[in-house]
Amino acid sequence: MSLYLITVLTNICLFSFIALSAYLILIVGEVSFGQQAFFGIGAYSLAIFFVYFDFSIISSIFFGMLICFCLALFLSLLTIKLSGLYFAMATLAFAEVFRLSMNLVRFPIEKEGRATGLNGPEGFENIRWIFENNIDPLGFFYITLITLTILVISLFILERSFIMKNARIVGKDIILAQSLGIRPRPYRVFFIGTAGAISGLGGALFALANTYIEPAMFGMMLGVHSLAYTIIGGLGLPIGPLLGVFIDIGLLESIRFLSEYRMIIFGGLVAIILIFYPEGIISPRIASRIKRLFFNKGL
Amino acid sequence: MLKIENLYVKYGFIQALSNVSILLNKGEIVLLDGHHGAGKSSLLNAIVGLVASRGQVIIGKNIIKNRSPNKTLKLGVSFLPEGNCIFSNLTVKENIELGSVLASIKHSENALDVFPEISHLMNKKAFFLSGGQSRMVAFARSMASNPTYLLLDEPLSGLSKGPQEIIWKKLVELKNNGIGVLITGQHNVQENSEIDHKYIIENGQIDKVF
Amino acid sequence: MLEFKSVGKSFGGINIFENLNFQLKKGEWVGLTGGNGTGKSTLINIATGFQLPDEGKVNLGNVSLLGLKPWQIARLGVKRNFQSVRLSESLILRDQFFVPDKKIFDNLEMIQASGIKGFLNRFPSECPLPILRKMEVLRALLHSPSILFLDEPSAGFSQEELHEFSQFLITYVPSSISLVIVEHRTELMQLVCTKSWGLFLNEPLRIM
Amino acid sequence: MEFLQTCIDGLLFGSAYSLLALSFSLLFGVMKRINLAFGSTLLLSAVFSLWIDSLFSIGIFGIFFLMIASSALINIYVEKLCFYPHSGKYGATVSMISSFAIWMQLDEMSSFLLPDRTASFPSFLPDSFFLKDLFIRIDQLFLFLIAVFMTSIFFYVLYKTNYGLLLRGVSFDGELAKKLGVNSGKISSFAFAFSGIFGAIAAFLILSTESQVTPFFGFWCTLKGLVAMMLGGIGSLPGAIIGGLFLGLVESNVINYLGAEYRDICTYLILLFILVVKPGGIMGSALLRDERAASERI
Repeated sequence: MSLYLITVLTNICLFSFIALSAYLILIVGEVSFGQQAFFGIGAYSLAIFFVYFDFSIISSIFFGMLICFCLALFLSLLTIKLSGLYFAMATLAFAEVFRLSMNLVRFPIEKEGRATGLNGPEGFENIRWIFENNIDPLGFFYITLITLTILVISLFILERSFIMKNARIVGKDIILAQSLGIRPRPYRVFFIGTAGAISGLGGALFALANTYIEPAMFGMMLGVHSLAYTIIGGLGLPIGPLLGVFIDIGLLESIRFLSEYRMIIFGGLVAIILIFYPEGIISPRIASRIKRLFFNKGL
Repeated sequence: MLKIENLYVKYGFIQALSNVSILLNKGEIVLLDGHHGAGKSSLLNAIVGLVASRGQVIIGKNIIKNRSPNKTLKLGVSFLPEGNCIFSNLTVKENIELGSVLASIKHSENALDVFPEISHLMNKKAFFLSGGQSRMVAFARSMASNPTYLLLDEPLSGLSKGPQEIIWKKLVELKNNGIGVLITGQHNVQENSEIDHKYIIENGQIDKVF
Repeated sequence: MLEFKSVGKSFGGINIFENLNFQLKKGEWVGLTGGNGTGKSTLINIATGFQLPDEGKVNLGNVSLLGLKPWQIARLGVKRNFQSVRLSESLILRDQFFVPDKKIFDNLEMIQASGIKGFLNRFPSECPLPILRKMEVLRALLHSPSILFLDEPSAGFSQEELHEFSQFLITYVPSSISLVIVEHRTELMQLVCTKSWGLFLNEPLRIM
Repeated sequence: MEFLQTCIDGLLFGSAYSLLALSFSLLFGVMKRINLAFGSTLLLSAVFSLWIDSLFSIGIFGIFFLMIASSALINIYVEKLCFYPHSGKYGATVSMISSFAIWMQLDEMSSFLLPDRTASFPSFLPDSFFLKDLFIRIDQLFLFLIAVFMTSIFFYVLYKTNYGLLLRGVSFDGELAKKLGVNSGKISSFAFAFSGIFGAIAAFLILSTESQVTPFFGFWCTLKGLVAMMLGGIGSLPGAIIGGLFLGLVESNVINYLGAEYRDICTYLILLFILVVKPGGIMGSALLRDERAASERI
């Protein structure tokens, strides 16, 4: 595979994490403009644990995810009464507060003769795990791919469980959910928390792949893109968001010969896809049809 | 007169109406009866052009092509769909005035007094109305557009005795004022002597005419 | 079992009812009629926790239902259906019982008798309204309620369907369940219910 | 004195935010939709008008009217592509994402017309005067007056005209309105065009006080408009004005006392705080109350 193709595929995998986190939140019926914050927090936590405290890579990632999970739980409890646009704006405000404060934090250090550490808008350089361990781009692609596959498989398993079914009712019709005896809040809080952790995992891998992160990478654009991926891909199955990422990044790359008009074409294309597939390409209805084909239980 | 000739409606593979012809004269009440799903609502929707149909609708002497609710309303056919068709975010008064706005005519004070029962609610948000009251508001709104023909889908269903009688009385009054009224099925008004004609629809076809 | 004590509720300055009192005993099947705006639906909403009364007490056995959330009340066994059908457009009917599969198989006979078996693999938009209404009733029944409120279960039914449906209720609803049927039409309650209550504007509940 | 000066600066600049918030409020309060492409529409219309001016030198009034016309047209394009096809309960999210895609598209078009990344925008008013020791910019004062004036027009159209009545009807239930004979498509296009015209006037005034246009203007408009609207309270017209002024006040004070880099952090912290403590915004949104009440009725 060419290096170019590997980079594209790795990017598709990395952005799938944040798209999946947007997916989980959309399932419980909310829209978040702030998943980029957790992507960023994951990336920064990994860098801090790994560079400042010399944690092992696994525990750096783990603690990064844990921090994201806790912060997302905190945010969801803070905004427990908000929904719709109010929730979206609250998450956006949270994300921007994070991003802008990263611009202000400076704590540069030198390690093995190289400048690294938190350095405001100039970013965090030299997160050199992949070089220290001689991991080539293809190897890193396999790492992200395997992580993503495990995540998607666990989401598929979750899909078959009552947790996901109940969460979907809570998201679709909270009144019906309550009348069936389902307590809505734990689902909401848990899903928002988990989404934060997943986004953080993606961010941690992103920091490793890039070896360099800066606050500007985690702007609102990233968050809204992740939403767009999920909406285009559909909320029916966990591979929906992946399809969305693939269409965006994959298509963007494949029509690169039109590079000058890329966004003009792509923007219009997304709008048109949404006219024909307003619930996304793999919509819950289509997912239901697929299940009807494969799991007909003889009723 | 409002004349419907050889109307056909098809949803996908399902033939909802076939070869339906109906005549509604001014000063008449015509009842469309039939089971749920027999095609009563489809017929009314087809007349005002909410669903695609084949066949003719003639108002007076004009054949109306490319029907839409907007167009038929301006030709004097006011349609009121099933259910409580009110705008809860507007006040009762605004709801009724909407009728004249829709038909692009001037507001008339009369329309506000169609039902004295709701006159004390004029400045309340329609959100707080009960089922019967909202039906009256919707009815008054239809009247505000000053129609010659009224098409009412299930105007009395889901109402208790009181409001039913009030609305029925109003329908009879309209009939006597020379307005043609077409309503869909209601078992408890079937025997009413004020009904001039009755059509029974079964499986999308006119079954019987009285 | 379920008891309303001098319950009052008003909406935007309009009194819906005041001083409403009644007791629903175990296994009682009651039909509730009344004019529009007399608060039939509000009564259900209060009993199931979706609305709070302005005054009075609501008790289930010894438990006060006031202040409990709808899902807590539902777990206590007070179940309901909705006047406007609440089914998810994106799921086939079979996936909308929201009970474990085993329970569906155990009650297969009941599902068959209700006449919706042929529609189980369809989306709600592909089914006629009476089927959807039956589906809602079935869903409530499968959640093993102790009190079941049915808000206009027979709206949109033809005469034959109504008879069939009443037969279905009589056969398959366990007699230990208290059933409250709220309707404008009285046919269904005449066929099914042993008692009937009337709710009229500014009057106490009338037992007929 | 310094504090007073800061506040005056803040309030005058805040009136620009108020105008943007009003345009958002018009769409959200009436159509229940968020148009993320709004800022880029304004940017594109400004850049397009400047481009035409560079070709045919149409003058400042020419730019003004061309901006209004092009902004209305682009808004209708956005409406037809992103909002008209998506009605119903779940349409809100989908149309928002769709408008986001169009945002990208319009921004890209603007950057074609703005190859130098920045262009000067004509100013038309004398700069400033001193009131005793206070420095006051006339153009910003003018902006403030326009904001108040446009709110009154807005209020009048929405609550006193037949069009406003139809608009509010469609906003509540587009399907029902259609059945009753409203040409829903026309009405919602009208709302979008109206908000486009409104926004174009705002953008023209803001750009002429800034006397330049950059590619970030679109993003800036969208974000500040949304934030000011949320601060004031969604759907409330006085709320939009007050939210904008409040935002201006906060920003100028933060810049003065803490430094420019803290400006946006404080804005977002305040937004988060207000959303958590009082989601209806400063004015307490009637819309939120209505939504809550509606969800109570089953």
